[in-house]
Amino acid sequence: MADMTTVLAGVELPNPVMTASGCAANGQELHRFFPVSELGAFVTKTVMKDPRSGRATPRMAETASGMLNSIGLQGPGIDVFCEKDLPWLAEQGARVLVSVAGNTAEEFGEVVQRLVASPAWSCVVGVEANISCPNVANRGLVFACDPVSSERVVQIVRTRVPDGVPVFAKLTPDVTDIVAIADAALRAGADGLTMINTLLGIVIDTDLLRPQLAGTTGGLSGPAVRPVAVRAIWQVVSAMRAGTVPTAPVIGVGGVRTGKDALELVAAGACAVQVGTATFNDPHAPRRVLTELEAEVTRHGVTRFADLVGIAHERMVTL
Amino acid sequence: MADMTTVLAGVELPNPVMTASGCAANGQELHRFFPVSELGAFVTKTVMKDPRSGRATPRMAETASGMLNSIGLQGPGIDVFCEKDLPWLAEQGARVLVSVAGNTAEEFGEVVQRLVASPAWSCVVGVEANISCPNVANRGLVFACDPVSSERVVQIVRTRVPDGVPVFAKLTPDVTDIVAIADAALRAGADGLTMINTLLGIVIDTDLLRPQLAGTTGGLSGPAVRPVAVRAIWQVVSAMRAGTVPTAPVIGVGGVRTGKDALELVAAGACAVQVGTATFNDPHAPRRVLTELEAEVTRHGVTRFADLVGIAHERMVTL
Amino acid sequence: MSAGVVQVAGEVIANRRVGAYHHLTLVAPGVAELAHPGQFVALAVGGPTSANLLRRCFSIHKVKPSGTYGGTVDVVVAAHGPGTQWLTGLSAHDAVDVVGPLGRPFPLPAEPVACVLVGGGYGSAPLFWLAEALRERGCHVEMVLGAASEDRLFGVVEARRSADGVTVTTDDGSAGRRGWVSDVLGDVVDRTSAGVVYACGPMGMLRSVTDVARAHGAVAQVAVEESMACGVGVCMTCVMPVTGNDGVTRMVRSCVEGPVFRGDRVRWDAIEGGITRVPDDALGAPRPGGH
Amino acid sequence: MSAGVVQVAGEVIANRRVGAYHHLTLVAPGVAELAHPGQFVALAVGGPTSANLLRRCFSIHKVKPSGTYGGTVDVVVAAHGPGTQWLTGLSAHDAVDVVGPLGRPFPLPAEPVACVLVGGGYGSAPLFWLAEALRERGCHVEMVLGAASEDRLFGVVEARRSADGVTVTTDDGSAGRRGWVSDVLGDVVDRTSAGVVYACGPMGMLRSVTDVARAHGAVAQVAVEESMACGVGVCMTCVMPVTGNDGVTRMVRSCVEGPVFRGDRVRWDAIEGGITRVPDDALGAPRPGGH
Ligand SMILES: Cc1cc2nc3c(=O)[nH]c(=O)nc-3n(C[C@H](O)[C@H](O)[C@H](O)COP(=O)(O)OP(=O)(O)OC[C@H]3O[C@@H](n4cnc5c(N)ncnc54)[C@H](O)[C@@H]3O)c2cc1C
Ligand SMILES: Cc1cc2nc3c(=O)[nH]c(=O)nc-3n(C[C@H](O)[C@H](O)[C@H](O)COP(=O)(O)OP(=O)(O)OC[C@H]3O[C@@H](n4cnc5c(N)ncnc54)[C@H](O)[C@@H]3O)c2cc1C
Ligand SMILES: Cc1cc2nc3c(=O)[nH]c(=O)nc-3n(C[C@H](O)[C@H](O)[C@H](O)COP(=O)(O)O)c2cc1C
Ligand SMILES: Cc1cc2nc3c(=O)[nH]c(=O)nc-3n(C[C@H](O)[C@H](O)[C@H](O)COP(=O)(O)O)c2cc1C
Ligand code: FES
Ligand code: FES
Repeated sequence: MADMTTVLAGVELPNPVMTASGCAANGQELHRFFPVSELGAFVTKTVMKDPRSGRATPRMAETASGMLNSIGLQGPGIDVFCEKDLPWLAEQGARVLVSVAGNTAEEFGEVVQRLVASPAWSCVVGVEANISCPNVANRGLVFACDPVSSERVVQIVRTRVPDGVPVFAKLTPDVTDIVAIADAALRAGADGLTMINTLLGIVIDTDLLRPQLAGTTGGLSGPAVRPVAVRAIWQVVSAMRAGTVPTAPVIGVGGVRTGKDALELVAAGACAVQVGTATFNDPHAPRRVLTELEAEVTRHGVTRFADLVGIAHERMVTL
Repeated sequence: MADMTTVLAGVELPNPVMTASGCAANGQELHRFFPVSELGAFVTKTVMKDPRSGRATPRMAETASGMLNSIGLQGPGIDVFCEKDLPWLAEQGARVLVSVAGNTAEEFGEVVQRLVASPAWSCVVGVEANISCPNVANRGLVFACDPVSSERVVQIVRTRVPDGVPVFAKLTPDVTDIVAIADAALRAGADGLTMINTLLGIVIDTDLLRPQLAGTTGGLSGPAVRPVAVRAIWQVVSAMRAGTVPTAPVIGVGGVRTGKDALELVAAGACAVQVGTATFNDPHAPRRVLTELEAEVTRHGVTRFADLVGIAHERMVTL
Repeated sequence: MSAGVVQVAGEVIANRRVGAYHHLTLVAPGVAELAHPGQFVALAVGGPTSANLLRRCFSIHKVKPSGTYGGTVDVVVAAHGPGTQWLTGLSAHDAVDVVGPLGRPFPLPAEPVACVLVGGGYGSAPLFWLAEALRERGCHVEMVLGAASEDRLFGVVEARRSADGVTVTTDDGSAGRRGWVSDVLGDVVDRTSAGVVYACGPMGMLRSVTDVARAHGAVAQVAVEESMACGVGVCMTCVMPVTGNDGVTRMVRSCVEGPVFRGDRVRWDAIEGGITRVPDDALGAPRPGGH
Repeated sequence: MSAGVVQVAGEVIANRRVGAYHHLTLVAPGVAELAHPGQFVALAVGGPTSANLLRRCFSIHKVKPSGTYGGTVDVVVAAHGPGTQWLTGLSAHDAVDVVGPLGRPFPLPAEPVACVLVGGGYGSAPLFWLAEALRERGCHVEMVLGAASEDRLFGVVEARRSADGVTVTTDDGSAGRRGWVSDVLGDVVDRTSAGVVYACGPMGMLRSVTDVARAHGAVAQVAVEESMACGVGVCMTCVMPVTGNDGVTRMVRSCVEGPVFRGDRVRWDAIEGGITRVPDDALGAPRPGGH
């Protein structure tokens, strides 16, 4: 049996497969299909300070090998999350990566402060700052589209999270230069990066001749975007290997449906992988991807998952 | 029968369906399947000054509902193009949108200068400046990733193309703010925009554990990216409607496989549509899309194609 | 949340055309044993090369816990987009991945009260099974089936077997009374002194049924059909504004907290023209200038 | 370029397993009439919901211009990735869209010279038809079939009918001589004084065949198998460095200028480990510091 452990900025996980934020709610629903504690980590739906209703519906549109969503970060708010969701996850023995967001950089800080105070805090193996969300203070521009905003959020979050618990900044691919954003986040104190969030997209309803989503735009996800995720990981990890960006663990996400898909992200440099949209197709997907990824590790004749992380950079043929 | 004519910056075309640059070679191959003159316009493979071998192979990877390519702008160079390809297209009675590029802004100008001097110039209904290609003078950064480089190319091209023949700038979606690039191109003199070129992506070969393309990265195209194309068109056309960007015709491209797909781009604001990757699935695709789009126009009970251009902006529900 | 659900590799054993619909019988061991009327299944579509990732949801028409083929589930499918076209094109022995049963079933009354079951189009599919369960409890059951035209009615013959009385309406008068189910519902409720009206069908119909039921002193239990990406409660795409016991309106997931809701709890005022707005008074509703 | 090609909605009429392969017969009216040995067809895969957009290319194994079913085309398919798995899973009456015939056929010698036809694995598929055409012209035809193991040989029995002599090799010795086709080819060329060696199979084999043919005084005509996105000449993905009559090496499209090339014109020196580089002396090759 292959050694599937992975280490994320000092935190060891039994395996590298996680849910993706917003694609697994807060665990109870998927737990009907497999024990959430079997995953390397469970990533929660992004939680904000106050309860949020989310957006009007339709909130989704199917696209070729993917989908658009515009949920609008619906959620119960951090207090209910700490009271109900986190303790439930702790009880199941899950390792939890908590995804947080704020309408302003300061709000990120408040959310983290309350999170850290939660009695169930000990199940938290990391905090994922979803900086791919709109910054109300900056004309609604997504934090992660701007290095300065990204830096501010990461600094605040890193200050509030106790040492030893890593902070990951989750980046959007909708930027001209993702390496620059990655660099800003890492220099501001992020212990690692999660890549990628969804791509901005629109679907037009060709019967009604209007946008299919009530909120017009939505985030594109699913296998359709996997090449973009692999590219983003590759570019940032290349920069780390070249020494132009601080070295740090990358969690890959985007279009993973099978163990082979996960391996693509891993070979490009991800030391853990999240399974999002594929879960809607197959509620067992995160657990199944783990089994399949284990089989890939074995098939490639290595004994440790870690040996495959970033391997494509070494095997790349230079022309 | 619906009136399918469309007007692009003063040039009237009998219908709005075109091939996409690089997805139809220079016409002779597709002409075995349907007469290229039946399309609104035929868009040629991007031509550069000198002959180019293109990149090493593998140059392609299939992806979920799409593909990656890294052809590397292989082509015969502008002189052979003017001697052989353009006259052939002229003979068929095709209306030609010639896609041009250069390694530097000046080289764009040289290519256009020779093009304009071609005896077959009269079949040219427009020039598409493929500014989504690397700028050798700027560390290989894609022209269209930077407003200043975009401006320079467009200025040079516009100066060299005779009045009355429109110049379209073809934009990449791989930017933080496509509206800013669109604005720069239009203010520099572009008569219209073509959106979108491919998205940068990577596929890892999970057997060899190295990038599947010899050139590592490639351009993602096909139905997978359609929501990104629709979004790019929507954002730019919204800005035009809001008066923050000069109003100009937009040619939509990205993931069109059917008449309904084309209608999505049209409803978002495109007054012509190019069919690219779908041609590899179905060599009749551009012609079939035209038939299907005509049926959509009729189904929606309008008599003129032009009535559907941008209609989704009017039908959008404001919440 | 603790309700049992399974994911199984199912197999088509029959696909027959019924009017405008296709009636599919799937072998799906384990689903039948857990299912109750009003629940649904989520079917994967397109096979291994599919570009359509999202499951399609269908009310369970009936189940057989075991038999020649192991447990089976029946669904009634209207061919519409690519997923339902693929499903209705399946033949015996084709594979279909099934997740179910999903959602909350129709709540059954504690007492043997009279009930009216209203189905619009294929919305009648889950009602026959419900009728049986109600009759087993001693309820008088009447059905009202409506559709645009005769071919879009489902199960009129079966209704006559399952219910104590059946009224049919069609928009074009091609069968039964010309008009809508809501035109006749009030009379049926009054005549039977029904305490509960169960309904399944398009949103507009569910709203009218709710209004008519209220006006005639009955409680409406409606099974809604919101666009669903996952069907299992993890994506938050299927939400509807529903008022809770505490009087607070929340955007609740119709796949796990529905699809059956008390009609008078649904905020119909927010639903119009294919768009459901977040009522201003809903918990966590957007505030001007952001959340 | 002017060569005829059609796109037709084809239909499977037979799919039989042959060793490690599937032999499919497709009704594809119009293709047979235009086709010549060495050409190929491009098949769409996955049906209407498919996420696999690109066609898969297969050498034409044989054609029948008409008959009970209208014109048919036979191909031999090795199940490999999603597309070939889908194809090999098809049943009679399933639909497959066919584009063909594509590419340039094997050039036939003007004189009745002796020829050796070399097939690696399913690469033998197009050779039987070629053998017939050559024998009709009075050529002496020998075949050399090789594969990794016996189940990966295709058409050994057919070869005995179509050719004047057959030599078989397998890497593991499970059938015929243990070893590679290139181990035996030289002897066969010498024995028959062959003027042309036709070959179809993996790149490595084609290269050795070219070397052996040259060493033994024969011309090699090889059918290459480059990864193709369109198959019809519009995408430029399938290029190979090939030297023209003018001595200039160009990256030429193997789908329209191939798949058959003179072996000694292919720049084997640029092909290695699954990557084909652009030779430095190729027309328009990248120059240091950009093009
Ligand atoms: C609880 C429930 C029960 C249903 N029962 C039945 C039934 O018994 N018979 C029947 O024919 N149909 C039923 N539907 C509707 C059925 O799910 C949709 O018609 C179907 O999903 C549309 O798929 P498509 O491929 O035809 O359309 P597409 O438009 O291609 O679907 C695209 C996506 O939107 C979703 N979607 C589209 N329309 C609906 C819809 N009305 N409801 C939910 N999701 C939708 C699909 O699941 C898919 O994810 C039910 C829906 C729900 C929610
Ligand atoms: C001229 C020609 C003749 C061929 N004849 C045969 C034959 O007779 N029998 C047979 O079994 N196979 C043949 N092949 C190979 C066959 O086309 C591939 O095995 C097949 O396309 C792989 O599809 P897949 O879905 O299994 O693999 P995938 O890896 O999923 O294919 C992905 C994409 O890559 C392309 N691709 C992958 N491998 C190849 C390849 N070797 N050649 C061309 N394109 C490839 C596919 O067309 C597709 O676009 C031939 C190829 C060519 C070019
Ligand atoms: C319905 C839905 C909801 C999502 N919600 C969140 C969220 O709350 N926070 C977040 O960081 N990402 C969210 N995402 C993005 C995913 O976590 C993931 O980054 C993206 O979908 C790409 O991965 P995938 O292709 O595996 O889905 C959401 C995605 C979907 C499809
Ligand atoms: C194989 C291939 C080659 C292409 N070559 C060019 C090119 O030379 N110039 C250009 O402007 N765009 C090129 N493109 C981009 C297309 O013109 C188009 O913008 C893009 O593929 C999106 O459209 P689609 O999804 O319909 O293919 C190429 C695309 C493909 C797939
Ligand atoms: S459909 Fe996903 S939560 Fe209801
Ligand atoms: S496969 Fe497209 S040009 Fe040859």
